[in-house]
Amino acid sequence: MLQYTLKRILLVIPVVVFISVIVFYIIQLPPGDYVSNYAAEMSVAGEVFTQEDMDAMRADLGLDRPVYEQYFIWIKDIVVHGDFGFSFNYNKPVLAVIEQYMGLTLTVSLVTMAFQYLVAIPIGIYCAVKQYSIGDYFFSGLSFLGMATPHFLMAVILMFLSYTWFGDPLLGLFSAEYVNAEWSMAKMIDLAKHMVIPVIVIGLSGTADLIRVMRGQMLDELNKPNVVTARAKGLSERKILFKYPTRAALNPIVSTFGWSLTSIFTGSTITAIVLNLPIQGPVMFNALLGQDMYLAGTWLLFMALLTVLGTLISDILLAWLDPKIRTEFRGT
Amino acid sequence: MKLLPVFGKSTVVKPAGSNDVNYSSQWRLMYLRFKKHKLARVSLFVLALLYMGALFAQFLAPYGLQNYDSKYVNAPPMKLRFVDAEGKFHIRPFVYELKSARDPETMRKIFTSDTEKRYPLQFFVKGESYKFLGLVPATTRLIGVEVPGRIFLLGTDALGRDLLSRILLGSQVSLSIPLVGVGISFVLGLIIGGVSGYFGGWLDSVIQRIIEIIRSFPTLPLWMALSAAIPPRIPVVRMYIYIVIIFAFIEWTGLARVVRGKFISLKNEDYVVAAKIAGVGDAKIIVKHLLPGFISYLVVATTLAIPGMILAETAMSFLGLGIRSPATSWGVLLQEAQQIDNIALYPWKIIPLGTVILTVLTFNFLGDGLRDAADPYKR
Amino acid sequence: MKQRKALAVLFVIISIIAAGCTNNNNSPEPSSAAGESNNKPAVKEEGPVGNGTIPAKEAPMLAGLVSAGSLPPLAERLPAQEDVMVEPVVDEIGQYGGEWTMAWTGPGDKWSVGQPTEEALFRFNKDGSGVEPNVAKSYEVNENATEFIIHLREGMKWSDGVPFTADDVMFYWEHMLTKETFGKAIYDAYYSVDPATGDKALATVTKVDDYSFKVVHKYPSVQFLERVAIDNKWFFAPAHFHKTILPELVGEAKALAIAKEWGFEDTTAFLKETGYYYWIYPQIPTLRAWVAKNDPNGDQFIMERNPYYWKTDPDGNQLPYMDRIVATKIQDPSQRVLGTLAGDFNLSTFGAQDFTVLKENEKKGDFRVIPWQQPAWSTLGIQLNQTVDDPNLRKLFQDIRFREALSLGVNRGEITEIATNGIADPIQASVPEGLIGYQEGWADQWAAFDPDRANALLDEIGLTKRDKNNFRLFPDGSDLSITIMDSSEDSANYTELLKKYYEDMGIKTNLKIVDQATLQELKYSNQVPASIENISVVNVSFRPDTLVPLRVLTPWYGQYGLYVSSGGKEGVKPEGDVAKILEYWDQIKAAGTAEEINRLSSEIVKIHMKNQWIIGYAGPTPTLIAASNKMGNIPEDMIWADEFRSLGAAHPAQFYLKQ
Amino acid sequence: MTAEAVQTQQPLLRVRDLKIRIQMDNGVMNAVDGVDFEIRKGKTLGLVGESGCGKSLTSRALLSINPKECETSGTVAYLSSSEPGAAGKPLNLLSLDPNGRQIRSIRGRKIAMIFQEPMTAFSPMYTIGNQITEAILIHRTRNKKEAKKIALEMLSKVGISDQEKRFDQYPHEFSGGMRQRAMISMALSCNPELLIADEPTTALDVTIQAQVLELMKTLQQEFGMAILLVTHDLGIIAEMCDEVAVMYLGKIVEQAPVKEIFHNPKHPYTKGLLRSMPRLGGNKSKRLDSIEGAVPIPVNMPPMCGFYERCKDRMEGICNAQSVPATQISGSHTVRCFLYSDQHGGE
Repeated sequence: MLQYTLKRILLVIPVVVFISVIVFYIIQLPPGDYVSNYAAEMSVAGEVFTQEDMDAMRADLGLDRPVYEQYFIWIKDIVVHGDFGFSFNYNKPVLAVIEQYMGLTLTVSLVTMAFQYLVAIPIGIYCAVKQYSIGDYFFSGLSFLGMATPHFLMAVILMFLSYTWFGDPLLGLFSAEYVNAEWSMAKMIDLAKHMVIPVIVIGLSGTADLIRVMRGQMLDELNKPNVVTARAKGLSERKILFKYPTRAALNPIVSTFGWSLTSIFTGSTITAIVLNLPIQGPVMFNALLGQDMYLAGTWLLFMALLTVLGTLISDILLAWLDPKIRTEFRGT
Repeated sequence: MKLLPVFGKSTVVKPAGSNDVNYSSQWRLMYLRFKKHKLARVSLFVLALLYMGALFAQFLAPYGLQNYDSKYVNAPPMKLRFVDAEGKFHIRPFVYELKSARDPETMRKIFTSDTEKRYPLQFFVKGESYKFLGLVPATTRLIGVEVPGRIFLLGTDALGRDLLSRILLGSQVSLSIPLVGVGISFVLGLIIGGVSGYFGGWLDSVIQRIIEIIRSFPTLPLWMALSAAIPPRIPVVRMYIYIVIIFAFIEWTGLARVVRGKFISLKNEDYVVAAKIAGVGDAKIIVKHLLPGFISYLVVATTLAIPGMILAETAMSFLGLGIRSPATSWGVLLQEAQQIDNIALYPWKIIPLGTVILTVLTFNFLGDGLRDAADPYKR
Repeated sequence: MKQRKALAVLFVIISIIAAGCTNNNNSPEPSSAAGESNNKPAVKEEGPVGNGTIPAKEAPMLAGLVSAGSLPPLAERLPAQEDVMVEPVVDEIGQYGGEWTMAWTGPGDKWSVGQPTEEALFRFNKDGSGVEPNVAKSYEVNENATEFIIHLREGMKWSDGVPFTADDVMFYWEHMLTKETFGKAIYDAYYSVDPATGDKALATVTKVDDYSFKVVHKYPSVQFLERVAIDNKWFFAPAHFHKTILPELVGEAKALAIAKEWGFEDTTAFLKETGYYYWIYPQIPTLRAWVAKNDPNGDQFIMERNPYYWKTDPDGNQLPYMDRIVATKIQDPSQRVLGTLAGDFNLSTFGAQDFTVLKENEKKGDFRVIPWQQPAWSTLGIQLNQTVDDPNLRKLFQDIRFREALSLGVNRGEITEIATNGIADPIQASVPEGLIGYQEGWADQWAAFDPDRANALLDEIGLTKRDKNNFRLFPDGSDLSITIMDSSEDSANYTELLKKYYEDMGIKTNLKIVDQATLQELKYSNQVPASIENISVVNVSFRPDTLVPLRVLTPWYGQYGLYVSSGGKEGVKPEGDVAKILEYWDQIKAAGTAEEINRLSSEIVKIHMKNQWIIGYAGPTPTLIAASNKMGNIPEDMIWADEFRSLGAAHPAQFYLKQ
Repeated sequence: MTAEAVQTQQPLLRVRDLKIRIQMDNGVMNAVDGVDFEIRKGKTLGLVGESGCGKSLTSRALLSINPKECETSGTVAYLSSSEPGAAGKPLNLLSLDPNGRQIRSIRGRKIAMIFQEPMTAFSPMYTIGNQITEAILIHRTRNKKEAKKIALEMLSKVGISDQEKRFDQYPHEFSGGMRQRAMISMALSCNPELLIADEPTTALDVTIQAQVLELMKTLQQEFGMAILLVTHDLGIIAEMCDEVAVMYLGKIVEQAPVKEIFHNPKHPYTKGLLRSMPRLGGNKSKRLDSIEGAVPIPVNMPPMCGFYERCKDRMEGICNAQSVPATQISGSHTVRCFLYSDQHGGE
C-alpha cells in the first residue's frame, strides 16, 4: 500500500509542474493585463491614465517581462520562499487573501456538503428500499428538480421570494450589523439564517446526484446473493440493510469524496456571486477577470493540485475500502 | 421491510412476454424492459415532442426572433378567451387587443385589454417569411391573429418579442448543440478510455495523467481567452458550437474513466481471455467481446450527460460566453430572466425555466429507464 | 422630461459664468486684493463663519469620548472660531447619529466612497458655476492671474488631531507632487502656457506664513483654481504621516520595510496607495468628514466620523451628522437593487435602467428616487473610429455622408422606448441646453427616422454592391462590416436593435463583448472600430480629453490621440477639422481671459456638431439616487458629474437620518 | 444409502400444495404450481430439474426468503418437536410474518441454507469470521469469544486448516472450494435440523465437488440433519440422496427413492434427463441425448402437461387438454403423467 501510494505521489509531481505551466500560460492568454484592466476601471471613475503611467506601473509590477520569466520568478519564489506572489487587487500577499476567505469558504462548503450527504444517503437508501413507491417518486422528482434548475436562477428566485415574504433577501452570509461583530450566539443564528439559501441552492444539485448514485448502488446491492444469505441466517431486515447493502453502496460514494475536494474550496462560483457570498469562488473569478494573475494563478494551481490529490485520495480510498485490494497490499 | 428481487443465476429468467425471450438479443431485451418503464416512455414521448417542436419551430412560432415592437415591451401573457366581455361564447378562441400606456410616475408599461377589438385565433396564417426546415421558403405559420392584432400567449420580453416564439426557436439551439458536445465526448471517452483500460501498462499511466491534467484545467480563463480570440465576424451560434466542442474535449475524461474501469474488469473475464488465447486480434476483441458488454451503459451515461450540457449552456450564458440575442437559446432566455427587475416586475419571463426543467427531467428519466433496461438481469 | 427644462435654466447660468468664474467671483475686489497688503485676509469667504454666540455642539458619540477624557473638547478640535467652515444645510438642521449604508464592489470601487467624502482645496459651488474655497479659507489673485495667495484655516486639524498648516501644502508640493511619488505626473493645472510661443512653465509654490501659501505662474492661468479643483482636488497631504514613509526621507530600505509591513510588495504601489488613494487606509489621517476604520478588503468597509472635522452647520453643530459610512461589498449589481428594496442600503445611486423597479417599490421599501441630470450628450449612441486600421473602413468612417446615413437609418423613437424605457428623448448627441457650446437645433440634426434617405446616401457613397445576404460591399467588392466593441452586456438590448437597423440598411454589423481590460488594450492597439461609449462633460475646457484627441481614451478619435500624446512619434496625424480642434485647444491653454476660453470651447463644440463623429440615438438619462425616506437634506435639482464629484456635490456631511 | 429406511423415518418438513405466482406484465406466471413433498429427519431429498423449473424458488419458499413479488400459498409444516405450532399443531412456516421474529429464529438455527455461488453469497466487505459468527451470535450465544470459538471449531470441522488465520481473511482470499466449506461451516454452526443446499457444488470444479459432497455427507451423519439438495445434476443426486423429486415447470413430475428413479424412471421427462446423463463406460462416439425444445414460460398456461410440447409419448387431446394428476405407482413412487394415470382411460 505504502509503495503504491508513494508511486502515485511521485507521479503527481510532474503533473503538477505541467499544470502550473498551463495555468500560467492560460491566465496570460486573454489580451490585456492587470494594468490595462486597472486603467480601464479607474477611467470609469474619471481618473486619467496615460500610456506612461501604465508602462511605469507595468515595470513596477514586473509585467513588462516575458511571460516565461514571470513564470520562473513566480515558481522560484514559491519553491524557495514559499511566497506565492502578490495580489495587485488586494495589495496583499496572495496567501493573505486566500487566508482571509478560507474560514467562511470552508464553513459554507462543509455545511453544504454535510447537508448533501446527510440528506442524500438516507433518501437514497429509502428510495431504493421502497423503489417505485410514492416516496421514491417524490424524492427522486424533488432531487431532479434541484438538478434541473440552473443554480443562478434558483438563487435569484429564492432571494426574491425571501425578500417578498420576509422583507429580507438574505444577501451575503451576515446581516450588516454582524459582519464585523464578534462571534456570538446572535451572529451564529444570523449566519444560519443566511446559509439557508446557499445550502438549498448549492446542496440540492449535489444532493440530486448523490441520491441517484446511492439509490442505484443500493438497488444493485439489494439484489446481491449475500443479502439472501444474511436473511437465511436469520438476521433482521434492518440489520441486513445496514450491514450489507448500505455498507457496500457507500463505498463508491465515499471514494468520490476525493473528487469533490475542489468543490469544497471553490463552492459554486456563480451561485456565490448571485448570493453575494464572501467566499473564494467569486474572489477568484474576479481575480481572473481583473487579471490579478498571481492570485488567480496560485488559486488555479491550488485547485489543480487538489484535483490531482483528490484523484489520488479517491484511488487510495477506493483501494482501502475494497478488502480485495487492501489485503493484496497487506500480503506484499 | 421486505427486500427486493433476489434471483440468483440459477433461478427463473424473468421473461417478458414473447416465447422466444430466452433467445432475444440484448437490444431486444432492453427494448422490452424499457417498455415497462412508464416514466421513461412518457419522457421519450415528451422529448420527441420537444424535438419536433424544435424541428418545426419556425412554423410553430407565431413570430420571428427580430420581431421587435416598442409598443409591446414587457407585455404580460395574453389570455386566450372563449367568452367575451358581454358574456357571449365564441367557439373560436380569441384574444383582445392590448393597449399600452406608460405609468407617468414609474414609467412602467401598463397593458390593458381593449374589449372592443377581438382577434380570433387563426391557424395557418401568413406571417413573416422563414425557411421551413431551413430549406423551403415559407410564410405560413401555425397560429396567429389577423394583423394588426398581435398574440403573445406567453407574454413578451424587453424588446417586445413574443416569448413563446423565442422559446420555440431557442430550443433549436438548446436541444441540438448539446448533442454535438456529448457525441464528441462519447467518442473520445470511448476510444481513449478503452485504449487505456485494455492495454494498460505505461500507456494507461500516461493517459491517466493526461486526464488528470485536463481535469484540473482552468476552464474559466480558457473561455475568456477564447471569447476574446474568436473573431467577431463569426455568428454567435457557430461560436457557441466551438465552445461546446472545446467543452467536450474537456468533458470526455469522466466517461473515459468509466470506460477504462469497465475494460479493466471485463478484459480479465474468461471469455475475453479465451478469445485472446485463441489468437483473436485486439481490435476484434474490443469490438466483438468488450464493447457489447457495456455499450448499453455508455448509452445511458450519454443520455444522462445531455442535460448537463443543456445546463452548462445556461451557465455559459450567465458568464456572457454563450449565445447572444438575437440568436436565442434557453440559456439566453434564462439569463435575461435572472435580472432582478424581471423577476420582480415581469415574472412570466421565468417560463423558459419550465422548458429547461422539463427537458432535463425527461432526459434523466429516459436515462433511468435506459439504465434499468440495459440491465435486464440486474447484474 | 419636464425636469430638463428646469435644469436648462440652471445650465444657462453656468454657461455664462463657468469659464469666467474667477473674474466673476472676485469682481468686487480683484484689483484691490492684489494691491492691498498680503496679510489682510479674507478676500472672499464662503458662508457665514464663526457665529460666536452659539456654542458649537458635537455628536453624542464624541461627547462621550470627551467626557471620558480620550478626546479633547470640541473647541480644541475645531479651527479657530472665525475659521470654522459653516456648511449650509439643504432643508433643515439635522440630527446626529445613524449610519449611511451603501453598497460597493470593494476597494476597486474606492471612488464611490472617495467622491462623497472628498475635501478639495477648492470645490465647485452648488450650481456648478464656479469654485469656492473649501479646505482653503480664501484666496487672493492678481490681475493677470499669475499670482495666487491661498489662505488656510487657522487651528484646523487632521483627523488625528495634528494641526493642518501651510507646511502640509509645501510638503505635498515639494516631496510628493513634484517628485511624482504617487504615480501621477505633475498635473496640467500647475503649468502655464505662453500664448505666443506655447512654452510650458511649472508654477512655483512658496509658504507665506503658517496659514497661507503662494502659487506663482510664469504666464497667466485664468482657470488655475478650477483646474486644481478638477485635476488635483487636494493640494496637501499630512506631512507628519508621509515623513515616516517616503523613501526620500527615510531611505529606500526602510521605506521598503514599511511597505512590506503594510502588506505591499514594493514601494511604488505602496506610495501610490498611501499618497493617492489614502482615504481607504485607516492609518492615514485625512481632512474628510469620515475616516476609514477598517481594512477595505473586508466584506464591510467602515468609515467613521472625523472628530476633528472642521465644518459645522449654521447652528454650530459639528458635522457630519451621521456617525458612520458602512459600505457592504456586493458582487452583482442586482444586489444593490435588492438591498435598496429591502432597506439594507439607505443611500445608493443607480443608472436610469433601474428606474421602474425602484419606483415601483418606493413605498414598500420606504425610500425615494431622486433623479440628477447628467451633462451627457447622449445615453445611447455610436462613435466611429476615425483612424480605424482598414483603409476602406477609415475612408468610409471619415465620410460625413456615412455618419449621416447611420444617424438617419435608426428609429430613435423605438430605441428610446425600448432601451431607455421611454425615459430619454429621441434626439441627436448634442450638448444639453444650458452648457457651454449648446447649439439651437443640434438635438434634431439628422434625428428623424428616414431609411430611404439613409439608403440613398449609402448608395451615393458608392456602397451599391451587395453580397448574397444582401449586405453592402465596398466598391472594390470586399466585405464591409462594422464591429462594435463593448465591455459589458448592459447595453445588449440597445446594440441588438442597433444591429437590426444597420443591417436593414445593408450594413453588416458585428458585436463583440470583451472584458474591460481587453477593451482598454484594444483601444491602444487601435482595434476598436466602433464603440457605444457616450460623452458626458460639463465643460470642454475643464476636461478636454473626450472631445479633444489628447491621448488614447475616446474611441472616435482613435490614434489621433496617440499622435498627440506621443508628440508625433506614434499614431495618426490629425488633419482637417480634428487638427482645428487641437489648434483651438492650444489657444485655450494660453488664453488670457475667461471669455476667450468660453468662445474657443464653443468653437470646439461647433466642430463636433458639424462632423457628428459621435452619433446619438437617445438623449441623456438621469442618475438616480435612492435615498431612504429617513435620510434628509438631499438636494433634488443637481447635476451628476464627475467634475462636481458626483454625490459629493450634495455635501454628504450634512445628510442626516431622522431618528 | 439406506433407501429401505426412507418410509420409516419421521417427516421433518411437510410441504403441501406449494404455489408461487409471479405477476408479470402479460399475465401471471405459475412459477411453482402445487408442489408436495416431505423431508424426513436425517435424510436427504434431492430436488432435480432444469434451470427455471422452480426448484430454487421452492427451496427458498421454505424459509420465506423469496422476494415479495412471489405470491406464495400452500403449507410448509415444520414438524420439529422443538418448535411446536399453535395448539400443538405443526407450525406452518408460510403463515409466519416473513420478517417476523419467529421465522427468523428458525432461519439459520433450525433450517440453514447454503448457496450456489459462495463468492457472491458472502459479502466481500467483511471477513469470513465475521460472517460466520454473525449467525452464532444471533442464535447461540451473545458472547463474542465463545462465538469465535464455535466458528473456529466449525471451520476445522469442514476441513479448513489454520483456522485462526482464515477466520480473519476475506472471502476473496479463499478458493472456491474453501469458500463453500466456509459456507457450510456457517450453515452448520447452529446445528440445524435441515440444511437446504441450493446447487452447492455447481460452481466448483469436479474434484472439489466430490470433496464438498463428501464433507456434507460426513457432517450429515455427525449432526443428524436432513438435507434438501437442489440440483440439476443427476450424478450428485445418485451419490447423495435418499429420495428424489423431479421438477418440471413448477410441478413435481416424479418422486421416488433414489434407486427407483435411476432404475425405474416412469415420466418421459425423467427418462429424458437420465438419457442425457453421461455414463461411465458409455459409448464415447455417441452424442449424449438431449431433450428437444425449450422449457416454455408458465405464463397463462392452460391446464395441460407442461412437457407436452417436448414429449415423445404425448397423447394429443389428453395431455394437452387437462391438468395431470399425480399417480401413485408404488408406496413411495408417484408420477405425474397420463401414461400411468387411470384417468385417461375415460376418453
